[in-house]
Amino acid sequence: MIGLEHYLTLAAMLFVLSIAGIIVNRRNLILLLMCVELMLLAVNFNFIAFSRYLGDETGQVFVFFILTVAAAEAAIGLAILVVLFRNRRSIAVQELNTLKG
Amino acid sequence: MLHSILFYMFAFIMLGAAAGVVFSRNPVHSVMFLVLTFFQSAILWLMVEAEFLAIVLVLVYVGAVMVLFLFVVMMLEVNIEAAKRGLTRYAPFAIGVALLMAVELIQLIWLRGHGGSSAGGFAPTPEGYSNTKALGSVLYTEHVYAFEIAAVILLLAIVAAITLTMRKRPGLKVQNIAAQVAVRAKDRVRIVKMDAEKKQ
Amino acid sequence: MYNYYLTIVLAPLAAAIIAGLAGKQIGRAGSHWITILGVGTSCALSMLVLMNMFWGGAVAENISVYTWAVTDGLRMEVGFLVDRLTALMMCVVTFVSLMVHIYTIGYMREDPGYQRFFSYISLFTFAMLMLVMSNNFLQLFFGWEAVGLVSYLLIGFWYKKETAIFANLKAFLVNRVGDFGFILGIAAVVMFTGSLDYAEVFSQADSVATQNIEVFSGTPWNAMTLICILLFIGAMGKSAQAPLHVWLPDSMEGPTPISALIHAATMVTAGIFMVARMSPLFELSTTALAVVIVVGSFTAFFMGLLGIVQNDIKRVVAYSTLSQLGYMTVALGASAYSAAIFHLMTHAFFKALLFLAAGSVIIAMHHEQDIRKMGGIRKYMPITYWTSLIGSLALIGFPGSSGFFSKDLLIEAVKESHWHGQGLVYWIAYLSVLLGVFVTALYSFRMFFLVFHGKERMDAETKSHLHETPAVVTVPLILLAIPSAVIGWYTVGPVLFGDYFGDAIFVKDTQDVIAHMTSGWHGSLALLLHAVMTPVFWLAAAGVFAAWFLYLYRSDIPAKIKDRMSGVYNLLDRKYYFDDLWINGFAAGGRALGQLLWKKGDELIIDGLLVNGTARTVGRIAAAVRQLQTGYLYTYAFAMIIGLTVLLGWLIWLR
Amino acid sequence: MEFSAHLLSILIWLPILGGAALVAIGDGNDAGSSRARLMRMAALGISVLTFLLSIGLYAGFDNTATGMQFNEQIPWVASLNVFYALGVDGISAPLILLTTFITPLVVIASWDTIKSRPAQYFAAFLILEGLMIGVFSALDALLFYVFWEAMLIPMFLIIGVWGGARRVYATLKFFLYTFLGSVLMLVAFIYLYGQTGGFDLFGFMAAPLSLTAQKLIFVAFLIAFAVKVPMWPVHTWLPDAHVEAPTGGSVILAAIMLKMGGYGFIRLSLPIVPDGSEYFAGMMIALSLIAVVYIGFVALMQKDMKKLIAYSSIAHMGFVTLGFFILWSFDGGTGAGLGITGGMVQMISHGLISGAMFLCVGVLYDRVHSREIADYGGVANTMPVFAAFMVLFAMANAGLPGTSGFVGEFMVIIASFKANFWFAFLAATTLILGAAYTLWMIKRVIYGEVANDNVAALKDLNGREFLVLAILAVSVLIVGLWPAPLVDMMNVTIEKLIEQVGQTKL
Amino acid sequence: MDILDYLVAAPEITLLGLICVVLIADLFIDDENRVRTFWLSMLALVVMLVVLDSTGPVARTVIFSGSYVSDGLSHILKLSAVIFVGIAFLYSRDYLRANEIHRGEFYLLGLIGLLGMMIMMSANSLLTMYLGLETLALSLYALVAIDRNNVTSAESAMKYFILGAIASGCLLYGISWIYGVTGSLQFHEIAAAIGSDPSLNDLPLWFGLAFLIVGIGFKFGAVPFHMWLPDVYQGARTPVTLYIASAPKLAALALFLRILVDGLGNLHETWAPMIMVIAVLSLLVGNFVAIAQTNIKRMLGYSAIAHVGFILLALFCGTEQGNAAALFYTLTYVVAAAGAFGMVILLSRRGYDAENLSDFKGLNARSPWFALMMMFLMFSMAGVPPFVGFFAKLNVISAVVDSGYTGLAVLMVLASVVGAYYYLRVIWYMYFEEAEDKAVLQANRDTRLVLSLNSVAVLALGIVPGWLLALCIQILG
Repeated sequence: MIGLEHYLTLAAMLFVLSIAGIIVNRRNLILLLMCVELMLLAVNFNFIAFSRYLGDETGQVFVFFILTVAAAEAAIGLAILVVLFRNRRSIAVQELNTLKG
Repeated sequence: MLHSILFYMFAFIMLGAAAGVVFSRNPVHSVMFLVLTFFQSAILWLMVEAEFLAIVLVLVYVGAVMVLFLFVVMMLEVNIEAAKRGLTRYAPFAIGVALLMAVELIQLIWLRGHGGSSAGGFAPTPEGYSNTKALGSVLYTEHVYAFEIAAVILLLAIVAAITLTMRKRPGLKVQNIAAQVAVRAKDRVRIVKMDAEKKQ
Repeated sequence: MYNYYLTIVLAPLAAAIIAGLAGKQIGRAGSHWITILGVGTSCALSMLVLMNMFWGGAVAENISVYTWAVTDGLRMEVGFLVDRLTALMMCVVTFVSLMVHIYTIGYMREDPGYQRFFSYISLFTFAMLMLVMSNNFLQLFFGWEAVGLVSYLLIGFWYKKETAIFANLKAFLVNRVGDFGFILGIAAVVMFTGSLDYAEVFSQADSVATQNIEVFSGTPWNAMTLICILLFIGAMGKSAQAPLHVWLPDSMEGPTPISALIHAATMVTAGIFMVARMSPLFELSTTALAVVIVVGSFTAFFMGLLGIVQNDIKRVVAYSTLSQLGYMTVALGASAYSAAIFHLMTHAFFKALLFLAAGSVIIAMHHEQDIRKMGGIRKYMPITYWTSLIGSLALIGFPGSSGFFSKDLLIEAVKESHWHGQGLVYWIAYLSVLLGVFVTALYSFRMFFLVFHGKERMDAETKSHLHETPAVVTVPLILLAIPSAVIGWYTVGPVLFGDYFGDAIFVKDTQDVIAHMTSGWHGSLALLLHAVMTPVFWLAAAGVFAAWFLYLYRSDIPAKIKDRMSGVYNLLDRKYYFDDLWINGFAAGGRALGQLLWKKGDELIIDGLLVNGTARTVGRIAAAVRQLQTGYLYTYAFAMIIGLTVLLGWLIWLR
Repeated sequence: MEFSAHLLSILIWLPILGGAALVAIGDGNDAGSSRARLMRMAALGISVLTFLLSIGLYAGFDNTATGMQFNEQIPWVASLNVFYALGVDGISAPLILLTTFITPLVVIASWDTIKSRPAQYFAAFLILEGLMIGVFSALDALLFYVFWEAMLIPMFLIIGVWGGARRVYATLKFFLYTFLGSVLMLVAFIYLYGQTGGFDLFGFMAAPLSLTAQKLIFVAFLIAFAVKVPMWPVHTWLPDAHVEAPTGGSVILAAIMLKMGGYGFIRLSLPIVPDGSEYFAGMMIALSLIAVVYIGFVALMQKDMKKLIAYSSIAHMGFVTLGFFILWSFDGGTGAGLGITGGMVQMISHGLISGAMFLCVGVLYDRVHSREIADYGGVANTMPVFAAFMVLFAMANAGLPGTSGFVGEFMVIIASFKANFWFAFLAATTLILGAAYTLWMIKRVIYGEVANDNVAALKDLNGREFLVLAILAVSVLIVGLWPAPLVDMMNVTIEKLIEQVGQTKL
Repeated sequence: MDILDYLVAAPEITLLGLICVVLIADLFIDDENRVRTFWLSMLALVVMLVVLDSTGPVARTVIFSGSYVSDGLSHILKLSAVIFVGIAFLYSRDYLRANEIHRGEFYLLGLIGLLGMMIMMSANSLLTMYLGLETLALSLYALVAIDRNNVTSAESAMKYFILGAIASGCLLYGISWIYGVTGSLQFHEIAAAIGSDPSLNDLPLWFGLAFLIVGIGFKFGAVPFHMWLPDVYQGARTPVTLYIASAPKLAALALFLRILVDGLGNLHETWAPMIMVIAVLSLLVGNFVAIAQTNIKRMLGYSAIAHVGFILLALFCGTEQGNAAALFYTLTYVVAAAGAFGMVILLSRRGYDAENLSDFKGLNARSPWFALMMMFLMFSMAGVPPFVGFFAKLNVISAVVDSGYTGLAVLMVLASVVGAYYYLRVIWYMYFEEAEDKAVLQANRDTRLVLSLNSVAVLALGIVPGWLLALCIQILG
């Protein structure tokens, strides 16, 4: 039967995939934002699975808020991206290194 | 059994789509893969009777957030060719670390056990259970504080987004009504006295 | 008597302070009057004290003036021990000092540092009196160093002269080498007796002599031997015994009056005085006495030899001083302390005389000191000539002169000192003092003849100005010539054989040479008559004859000898390479070591590697770690993920 | 309110608050202005007043009392059990007097040689004075530490702002070196705090400690104090700091700040960790002797006068530590007390002499702007009065009897001979080495023909310089000729200390 | 639930209302009079102080079904946060005006950020903590990017945003595990669950813990989750840096204390080693890398990392003493940091940011008073007595030693010696170097006064640290 472990595993793989996406990507900042969304999705999976497993709605309520926050986060992230693009005319991750050392 | 097959099917599609998000070279493709991922997730959530969240995910995320993403991708006119230059130098190492983390997590989930076991699948929900109703009953009572904070966050997002992106374009022509109303005749017309030209 | 003693000590000090600090205000005359007054007072009172001792039967006094400090059960005091030994020394010191003060008026007449000079010599008198009158080791050391200080200042009196300031530094440092031993000796005394006071220390001497100390583990040394040898090292420095003698000839760079006062009559004899003062200790260690006698013999003979090749009038006298100090030291080693002190006294007079006479010549020669450029001065400077002759005769021990009594008896004492078991030490000592007589006569009269007789080798300019020096110079010469000539005659009996010193000097019965000789003592006249029977007389005569032959009669021979025996000559001319040993050996070695430790030890290893190296390492680490902050987002994220993975891995596998 | 009950507080806070006032008022960055002059006068007034008040300390000091005197104690940080506890005994009182004595001299000596920001300069010295008095009178470890560290700040600025060409390097080295040393002491204090529940020094002294703990605490203390003393091989900050510091800074540094190290050993290391100290005594003696001999040789070759004096300071401070740590080499009788007394006297005396020496160099530096020995020669020709002072202080530096320099060395050598022949043997080499490096310098600087036009143009001491040097000269001679008052102040305390150190804490 | 219970949450409610007032009022204020928004915001903060003063500190009260807690800790942290936000606004005003980025949104976002902090400080469940954290974080992202024409600001905002999102993702993932294992989000329920069933104290919970630590470490800026910090400090405009460097540290402390102490205190022996490792790394990396910096904001960023190392080491002890030490340290550090960045702001002029260390050269000649103040701040940060930074370090080291980690204490003090170097360098530039620019610093009287008070506070607190220390101990005891 499909149970908690399966969902947790799925979430874990999604989580790792999103992390891998962030750390190997050097092309595109938008992709990073998307990976963040993926990461939150993975978390949501965990919450839903646990909520279902525990028979407790709190986890799902949490997911609800995560979705809200993620939306706000996406808005602000994209706004920053726009600001950045306007200034630099580029959204390549590898060019984002004037601050270092 | 069917449940399992469906789970694995949707799970694999979802992971494939997620991988597509990560490794796709075209950002527009990535967004599309992300949409697909969200759809698959919604289905998987439905399978654990989290209907409300599944719907919200599709409506809010796919409907709003993803469109926003697509909008930005398009707006920024990103040079797709230039963006194709591949992965970071230490990508293999990074993937190795990611795999190590995956191994750690999976080992945790499967080998070392957790707080409880659900090897037999999730316990069935009670009769007449409505996910939406259950959530609704706690959202405005137990979690009213969080709910208010969420509202603040959305307000913040509005403020922040406007602060960061709204600007007066130099070429944009706007009326300044206050100035128009306040204008006085002498600002507009200057009466100049000139001596008449002498006849020649 | 307490007030007398205080006055004796403080009068010169007060004079020195006034002349030193208020020299400008009181003027040149003021400063010499005040210092002469001070020293004169001291001298007069010292005589009084001596007479009290000698005729008045005054007993030794041990008085504490003030407590310097007390800590941890060790009393450190300033006080006076005035016994017969002290009284004698006080008189010698103040008398010679007074003469030198007077003489200085003439000698330094044109010097811009006139007041300063008087201040210094008065200060010296104070310091020397503190030394001899001390009743404890602390004050002894104070005086010891203070005379060294003044000596330093006076040798470098003409501080513009490169040789002078070299000489004074050298003198101070070589003396410090001696003091190094001396202070260890004092420390050893404190260690074994817990006291610095002479009386206390002497009373414990017997028990100290039975103790041992392991300086090198496993080799117990007799405590008394160690104490005495260490103290004697101090004496070697101050009394210029080989190999710490090298400073004395150089010290002649100072003005002549101080050569007479400090470097002939008084300060250099401090070592002799000290050993005599410590006789209760030295007597208990025959080993130490053997060391003393060997060092003395070496100095007495070999330093005398050097006098033969010197051409500087003052240096000749200086080497003679070295040699005579060696004699005294030999006497000390032979337990003939009273003979040593007796010789010290006579030597003070005649050597001061010789120096002052030399100074007189130098004044007349306009500060020319090379005896090869003199000659035939006799007719120009009769007083100087005659006084010099007296001094020279006293020096060589011409029968009847003060030097005769002291030296003859000294040699006799050495000869009689059987307690060394007739061993090698005995023969070394006896032969060197005996042969030294010949050498002494040779160099003394070589100088005498070259200066006063023979061809007039000075240039015409000098010659035209050549005349006898003024009264302030000649009067002290005469006043010193008198005791040089006659004092031996009167004092030898009581001082040596009449138990003058009494308890002041302690000699173990088994070693008491003088007592042994007393049986053969039949008065001065008898000794005088006996003189021609002794080898001493004939050796001296031979020396004078040789001097006459070589330097007046056949003055071409010395050059030939010099050519023929250039090896020996070089050895003598380079003073047995002692100076090279000190300057190129120890001093240069010390500097090289200092340079090595500084550049390699401090700057390279400690500062370079350890201190700045650490700083550099920190900087390098900083720069390296800084590189990790690449500026790339994925690096940053990766760092976080690695951190997370490590935490997880630690939890799952290691915990 | 009884005057003597708060004397120590007054001595600490009068200069600190005075200094703060000076900073606050400022001089308008014009050394010639009347405001700057007023600030100078104020600084002098405060420092002299402090000195006069400190005479009350001497007058009211009871030589026979075994405990602390002039005690003050009020809670400071209650939750850490920290007290503002002050008091003096025979060890600290002389050092406080030294501090109050030297500071006005430094103020006078710097009177018009400081051209930039005199108000800040004098304020730094006043604050430093208060802090140093605080170190010597603190009876609470944390209070001690606060004063100890805070002291670095004014000194850091003094060297850094008014120093020579390489001042930044020197002052950073000074600060970091000493900071490194003292933080470990702080750890030791905190450890002891954990053991005793308070920062009371007497509590520390009474607390039983295992040998391992004692050893570790000793090492922590050692690093703090050894840097300050400084002992070989952590001495290299000193020459740099001295060379670059302005004259006043060098004087304070040499005269008082180095004493902190010695004071630390005797106030903290010995009584708090007697067994640890005993364990390391051999090493300490060895380091002290290395300081005497090794540094003596190094000093010989210095080309810079200040550096030479700095190295000689290290060598002289070697006597202090030697005197302290031969404590265990005796089986009764004279020795231990002599060594410690000698070390203490040496500290006071070195304060006077090295201060005077640095002032002498300062006098020359003010005129020629060089510290190189090679730039001088024949100074005696043009500055006879100065030359006399310089020779006097040089002789004192070489340990001539009759000057204060002799007293401590003599006591320590005598004590160390009893401990071991070779200790005394090596220590006594200072007689030769000390004379060699000091007098060689004198020969090259003071004596000889006038070396160059600079020297020919020198003017002899002015009244201000004369006054300072004369006061120091007199004090050097007084201590040298009659150290009894000083020694008597210490005797009882030192006896008690030895008794205390003799009891094991295991 | 009685409506009066909401009064316990009066500070947050009031602030939200005031934010709305400012938000709307700002719409009607034109650019020339933007300073009115400033005064309005300051007024709002004053009102907050009054409200805070009148509502607390009360006995520990939990409302909103266990989501909200009000206790001494939340009270003092909120009070301090309000004050520091006010200071940040005050220091920023003239700079923002001079650089033409004086916009009402700065204050608005600042106030919303403050609200986020207050939510965190009063959070009693992981949910409210997360939401508060996001409120704060999102405000900060926007603040960092607020100068839309500045490339580095945008870059740093982007970095901050992405990394922050990862961190909150990790935090959430950790929360999900904690929730999954204990079945609760409220701290005391979590603690009770673990306490009643020791079998829960196992790997799944630890994993959750590890993920939480990533989130917490990020918020603090602890190594290796620190890399955003220097870039953001440098990239953001100085007033924003000042804002980020001050009050949010208090929120981070609340985050730690609420989650790891209140909630997962039973897991101390599991989280302590992890905290120790990241703390020690922070200490070393912060101090070492700061040495190599030439930009003062970046240097202060690394110094912040080093200070975080100290704070975390205090928390690592897990004792009341340690927590009190951490609170004391954070409060006093924030005082010094606010002052230091205030000084950087003061040195800047129109169109010119005094960001480089060399801009401090000769400050003593230009403005001796401010040089003195900056010196106080630097010595305080270096931990030199008699400044308060010393007592902060002392408390921490004392807590560490009391916990038996004397070796660690030695490491800490040695690291602070390394750290002392770069603080000294600032003083060196101010005092020992010639000024390149002789102009005397200009500042409004209020800024001047507050900056002076701020700097003198590090000395005053160093001389009388007792009351604050006692307060910290009382709160956490």
